[in-house]
Amino acid sequence: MYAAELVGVTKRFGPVLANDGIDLAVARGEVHAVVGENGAGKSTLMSILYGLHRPDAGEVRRDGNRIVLRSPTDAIRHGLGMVHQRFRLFPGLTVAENIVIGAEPVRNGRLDRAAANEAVAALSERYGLRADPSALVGGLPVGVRQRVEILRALYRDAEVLILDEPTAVLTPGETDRLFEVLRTVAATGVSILLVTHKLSEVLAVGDRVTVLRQGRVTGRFTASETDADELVNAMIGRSLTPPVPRRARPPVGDPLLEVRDLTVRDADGVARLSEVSFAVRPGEIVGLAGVAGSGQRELVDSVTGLRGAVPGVFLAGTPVLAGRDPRVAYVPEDRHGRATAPEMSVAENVLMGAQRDLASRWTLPRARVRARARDLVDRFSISAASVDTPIGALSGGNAQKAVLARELTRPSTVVVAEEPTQGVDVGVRERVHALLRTARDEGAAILLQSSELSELRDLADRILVLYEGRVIAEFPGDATETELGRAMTGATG
Amino acid sequence: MSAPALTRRVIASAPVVALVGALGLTTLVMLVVGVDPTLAYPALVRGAVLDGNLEYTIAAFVPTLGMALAFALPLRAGEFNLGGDGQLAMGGVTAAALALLVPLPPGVAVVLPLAAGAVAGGLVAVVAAPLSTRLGIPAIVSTLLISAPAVSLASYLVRFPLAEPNTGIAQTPPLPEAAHLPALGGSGYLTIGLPLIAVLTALWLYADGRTVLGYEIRATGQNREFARYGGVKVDRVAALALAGGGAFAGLAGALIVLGPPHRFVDGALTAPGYTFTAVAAVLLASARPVVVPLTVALLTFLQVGGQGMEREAGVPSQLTQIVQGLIIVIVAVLATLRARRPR
Amino acid sequence: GGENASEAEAPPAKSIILITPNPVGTNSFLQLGVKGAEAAAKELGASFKLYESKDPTSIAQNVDAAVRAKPTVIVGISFSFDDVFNTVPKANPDQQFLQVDSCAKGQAPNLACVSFKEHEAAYLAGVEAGLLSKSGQIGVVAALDTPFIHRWIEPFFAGATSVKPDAEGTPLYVGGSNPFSDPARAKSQAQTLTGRGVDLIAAAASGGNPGVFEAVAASGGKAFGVDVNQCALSPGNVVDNVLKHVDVAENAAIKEIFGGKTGGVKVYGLAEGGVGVNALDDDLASSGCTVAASPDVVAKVKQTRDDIVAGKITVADPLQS
Amino acid sequence: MFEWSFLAGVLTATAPVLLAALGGLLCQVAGVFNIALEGQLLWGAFVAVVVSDLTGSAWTGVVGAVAATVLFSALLSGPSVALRADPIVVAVGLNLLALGLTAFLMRQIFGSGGTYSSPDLAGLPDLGELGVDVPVLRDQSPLVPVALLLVVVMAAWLTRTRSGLRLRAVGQHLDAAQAVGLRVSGYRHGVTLVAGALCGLAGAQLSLGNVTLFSEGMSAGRGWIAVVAVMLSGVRPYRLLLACLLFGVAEAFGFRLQGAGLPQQAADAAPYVITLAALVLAAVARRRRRSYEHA
Ligand SMILES: Nc1ncnc2c1ncn2[C@@H]1O[C@H](COP(=O)(O)OP(=O)(O)OP(=O)(O)O)[C@@H](O)[C@H]1O
Ligand SMILES: Nc1ncnc2c1ncn2[C@@H]1O[C@H](COP(=O)(O)OP(=O)(O)OP(=O)(O)O)[C@@H](O)[C@H]1O
Ligand SMILES: [Mg+2]
Ligand SMILES: [Mg+2]
Repeated sequence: MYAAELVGVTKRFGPVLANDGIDLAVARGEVHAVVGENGAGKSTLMSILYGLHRPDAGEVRRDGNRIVLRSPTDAIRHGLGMVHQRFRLFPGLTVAENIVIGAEPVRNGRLDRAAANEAVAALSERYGLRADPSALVGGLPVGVRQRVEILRALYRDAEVLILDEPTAVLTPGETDRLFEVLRTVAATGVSILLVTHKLSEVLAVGDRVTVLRQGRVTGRFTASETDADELVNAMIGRSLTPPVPRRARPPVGDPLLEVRDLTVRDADGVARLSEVSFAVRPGEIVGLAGVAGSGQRELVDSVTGLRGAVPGVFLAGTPVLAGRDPRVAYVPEDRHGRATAPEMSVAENVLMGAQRDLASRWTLPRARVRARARDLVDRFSISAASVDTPIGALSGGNAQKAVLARELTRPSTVVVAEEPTQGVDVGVRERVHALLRTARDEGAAILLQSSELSELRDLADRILVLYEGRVIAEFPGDATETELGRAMTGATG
Repeated sequence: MSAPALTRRVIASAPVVALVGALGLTTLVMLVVGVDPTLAYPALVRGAVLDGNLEYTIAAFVPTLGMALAFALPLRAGEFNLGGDGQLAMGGVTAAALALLVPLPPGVAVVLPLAAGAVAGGLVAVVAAPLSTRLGIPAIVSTLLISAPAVSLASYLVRFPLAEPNTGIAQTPPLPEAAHLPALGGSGYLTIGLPLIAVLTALWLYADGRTVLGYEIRATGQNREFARYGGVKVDRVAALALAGGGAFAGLAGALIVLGPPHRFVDGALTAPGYTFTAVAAVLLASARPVVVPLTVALLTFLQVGGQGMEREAGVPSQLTQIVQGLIIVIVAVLATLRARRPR
Repeated sequence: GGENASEAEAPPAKSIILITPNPVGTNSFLQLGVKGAEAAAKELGASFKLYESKDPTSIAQNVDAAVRAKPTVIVGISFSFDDVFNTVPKANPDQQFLQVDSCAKGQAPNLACVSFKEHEAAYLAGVEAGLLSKSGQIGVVAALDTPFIHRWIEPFFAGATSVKPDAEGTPLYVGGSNPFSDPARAKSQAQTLTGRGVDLIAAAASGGNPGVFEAVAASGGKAFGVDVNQCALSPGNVVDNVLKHVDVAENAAIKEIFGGKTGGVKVYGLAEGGVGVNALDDDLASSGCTVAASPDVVAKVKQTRDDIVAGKITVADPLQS
Repeated sequence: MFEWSFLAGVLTATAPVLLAALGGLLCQVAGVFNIALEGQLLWGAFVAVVVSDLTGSAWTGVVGAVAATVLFSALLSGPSVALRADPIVVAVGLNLLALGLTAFLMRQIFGSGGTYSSPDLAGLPDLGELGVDVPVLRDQSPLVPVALLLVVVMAAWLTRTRSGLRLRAVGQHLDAAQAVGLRVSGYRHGVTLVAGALCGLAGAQLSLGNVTLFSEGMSAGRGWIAVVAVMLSGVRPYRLLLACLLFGVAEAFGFRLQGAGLPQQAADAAPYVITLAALVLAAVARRRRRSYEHA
């Protein structure tokens, strides 16, 4: 008997068939991975299991019994728990409050803080998930926040734990720790459903794997008996083209991007970057690794001019311009917060930065704006109903392609890319990588920040490791993940 | 689009549904309190457009449209300008002061006070920009708070330094003949204010949809971080939008003062409540700029017609305020129902 | 009205339209205006219509609407009509107009005016205040700081100092966004005064007056009402009232116009009986005003009235300064 | 120049603003931006007078005001919570509606516009009459100490109780609250209606406590000041009290300015200028404090 089962689940959003007769079964104590392209229907399926969506057809079973889930409350009652990719935490409440909320201990009509703290401490102890019960969640690092989410589910006695892309925001070290935790939790009999795009993770931590494609199940595998190729085939219906061998020839020419003794302080005078120096030459990709908060954001903002005209950054020999230096193409990691205005049309989103070039004097002819957008949509094979659709209605992968289309067609010789493949499927990822390689081959100087070490190893000629605002190590592009991972935690030499 | 399809779309459009809904509810209110709708509504229409009342409707339409632009322009950049009253009053008093104190040749005597009023209104409004961008005080609050002292200042100026001596009321002396807005046709109320505001509205619509600045303002309003990332100088754009809005308000004030009775009467600018009628009209247009002049016309019609209804049918004109309030609520609801309908 | 049923088919040839600058409500001054015109209409067998304006802009609109209705006379109350009555009567020479409480500058022959010397009555109230104040501190709570309202302030203080030279007067204004009907603010203003030791306050705050009465009631002070007898509004707390017999004067003026005597200005002062205080009236005892309990004060007030009428005392008009 | 009467004046000016602001704060805690306080306050003041006039009992007037304003606030909670309409737009409509409805009904019920007062209209008793002999409170209505007490109650409720915690959670992250199984719209409906009740109290205090009458538009911007106070408070009840008192002091101070010979317009402007100055200072201080914390 399975801990949880989805039987013949179908879900439609207007014309989109997000889930099409899906069967999925999870055994007790099993780590079950769910993979698939962007838009394959993974999140929809998980949302149905957690009562956020109701299926058009099909049913959900727990321990063999049919259950009806009208809301997350029902799901929680049936021992289901979910950890969302975008955390569902209350920044202004403490760790303990975040965990007990919805099932708070009460004494004499008052909230029993002591009991809550104790319960949380006990739970942390049991699963080895350390977190200070009285700390405010708003100030915690991402990894700890995720622990709080997991603790919350466990506190509510979840026997089936759903995690939607849990590692997208984690550093390699945090990811390793998460997997340890998942194994511990699974060992106590909890079933785990893990949605992810990273096949290495699937193979590392999963027991079984279900592959979705266009709303259907296209493969069921046992992790120990399959490999990445087989999974990719099931996901996209073909194999990935093998990575282009790294060029042996070192890049030549004067640096297009040069950073010299860059020190950046925040509004309060605390140094966020200290004496950072490096250069990127034409035809070179320099990778940037580091745990979150090591100064990547400050470095990227300095290089793009968003931090103002900071001394020490030079583009083709001249200081960077304040505001946003138009000589830099920049793919931000925050897709909805920074890279797009979700409610504006695709055309108006890809226009940003080129509006003055497209204008004749003051006017900005609509026909010209649309024509340019259509051209980009075609060239970068972005699937969108029309260039007038709001970009927020596009899938994550297509929105990301639109951002790349906009940035890579700028007349820029320096490219800054921040987590360019976060949350996108392997197909899109392959395409993004190809675009960056092409840009490099055409002579661009590329600074690539990524928390995925495999991505850095695939693309970068050199990898700089940032730690507490300093470049503490530089590796060649083929450095091992162990070497890099050690450096990221500050261990030098 | 075919004619029937167009008709269907107009009939199903939010403002129309809201108007019908609100009129239905209002009729209900009338019946409950014993007012005869068959007397009230014709009186309303007559009061707004017939019997020579149209010129008053137009006279009220001009400043209301000006105030609508004063609210709508900053709104496109994501800033709520609720301080229209202060901008209006300062614009008016500046125009009056200039017309009274500086002897100007004909033509210039009209243009310069109008321009000065616009500048004054813009200055009052732009104060909110750094408060919002630097200190995080939302414009919706700061404009409101700045408005009250600005109205007081205008009132002080009219009461003391600019006051007409030996009169019972706080007002400036009549402005010199040269500063009167040229009238169109025989009526004193139909002035060049109407074509002026119409041209400015058209310019704004054009700028909003078809210029770089309009694009940058909208991008700033939709997602400030996105605009900043894209190289838009968002603080400057926000300040510009607020200043532009304030300038429209200031211009509206100047237009009122240079029109009949050709002087600044304390309270005459703010008492009719142009500011909030305009806010209502813009919200009613639910962020579609082209519709703004129509919604302004509708609300002005109701307001001026309400006076006629009160005179003729004895129905308190406040009834039209009820209609306006209901329309806005209904439009807000319709907007979400529409958004949730599958595309 | 019902008694005009027979005239329903043929509308009455004679009619009066009264236009107010603000909603009438409990504004006693406007109520008097309505009362006078209504009474005149009844006596003359004319029909009566009231147009209430909301703000300065709607005044012109109402006047135009009235002109189109062609009544026998169009009555406008207050100085708010100065501008409109400067132009409209000239443009409509066949239409008769009456302005109450002020007179438009370039007066047309078809515009009659009635105005009042309210400062003379305010002076009398001041005399009462001077005699009755124990602290020697008196005050005024007025709606707004407009020139016209000063006719109630300076003469009030002047009257007080005429009998108590060291009396000190403080005026406070309600202001705010609703000056003519913000009793809450009026009460706060009055409390500010009583807190400083003021024991007699003249209320000239229109709809705010009840707030002033409430404040003096709580502090043990007393107040003066305005325009009509407001003593009953707050029994035991109102000394007297600065009366303005708008109804009487208006009634008379309308009758004159109906009688064919158009144009001209009529000014009502103490001599004409157009303004006054309750202390001068015969029915003082039943008025509910507390001044009735001080016969010596009443006597002094009557004496002062006689001196003013006789020209022995001239009350300065703040509007003429 | 400290005087009891000054303090009493401050309390009187503060009470209705504070009551309305408490409602606004509650909404803010739950993430509902309520700018309909002005209209609700006015509506409450009106109903209080109507009911008190009809029944001759001030307390019945208070109850009527609370009930009627709860109903009125359903016009906000219905569209904005259940139908997800933009609360700002709905509130703008409701403020207009309240203005029109009170003025219209006033003419229908009392036969005239402007101000209505009558000897039949029962006002709230002074605490002095009820035997309270504290100088500042003697001339206040019983709702004034109630307002102050509500600050304490609300502070305790929000931090110490289960529903308080859940309410704060709803306001901080809607999706998260839904995900942990809280009935989000229930809470949001609830606070909007409770805010209506508080505005009803505020209105009753204004029309039956501060004075005993109703006049058109008598809320006169107090609801907007309450909105500003909520923003100043950082959703903390005690800071809200401070913000409202600041306004009360500014208003009472403005009156004194006039007494000291400044023009009436300066007095009118004073509360707004002082409130704005406080907002700016608070914002500047917040920036400073942040830098100390990091140092
Ligand atoms: N609320 C919704 N309304 C309309 N369409 C939706 C909605 N949610 C999902 N979809 C559509 O359903 C399909 C499946 O989406 P889903 O989010 O489940 O994909 P996914 O596998 O999680 O993708 P990703 O890898 O990007 O997370 C997509 O085409 C998506 O656009
Ligand atoms: N075509 C669409 N129309 C309307 N809403 C959509 C559409 N496509 C996606 N959405 C909504 O947008 C959300 C974000 O989509 P996306 O697939 O990019 O995120 P996600 O990666 O699935 O999020 P998560 O991993 O946190 O579940 C979806 O969950 C869905 O609710
Ligand atoms: Mg997903
Ligand atoms: Mg995703």
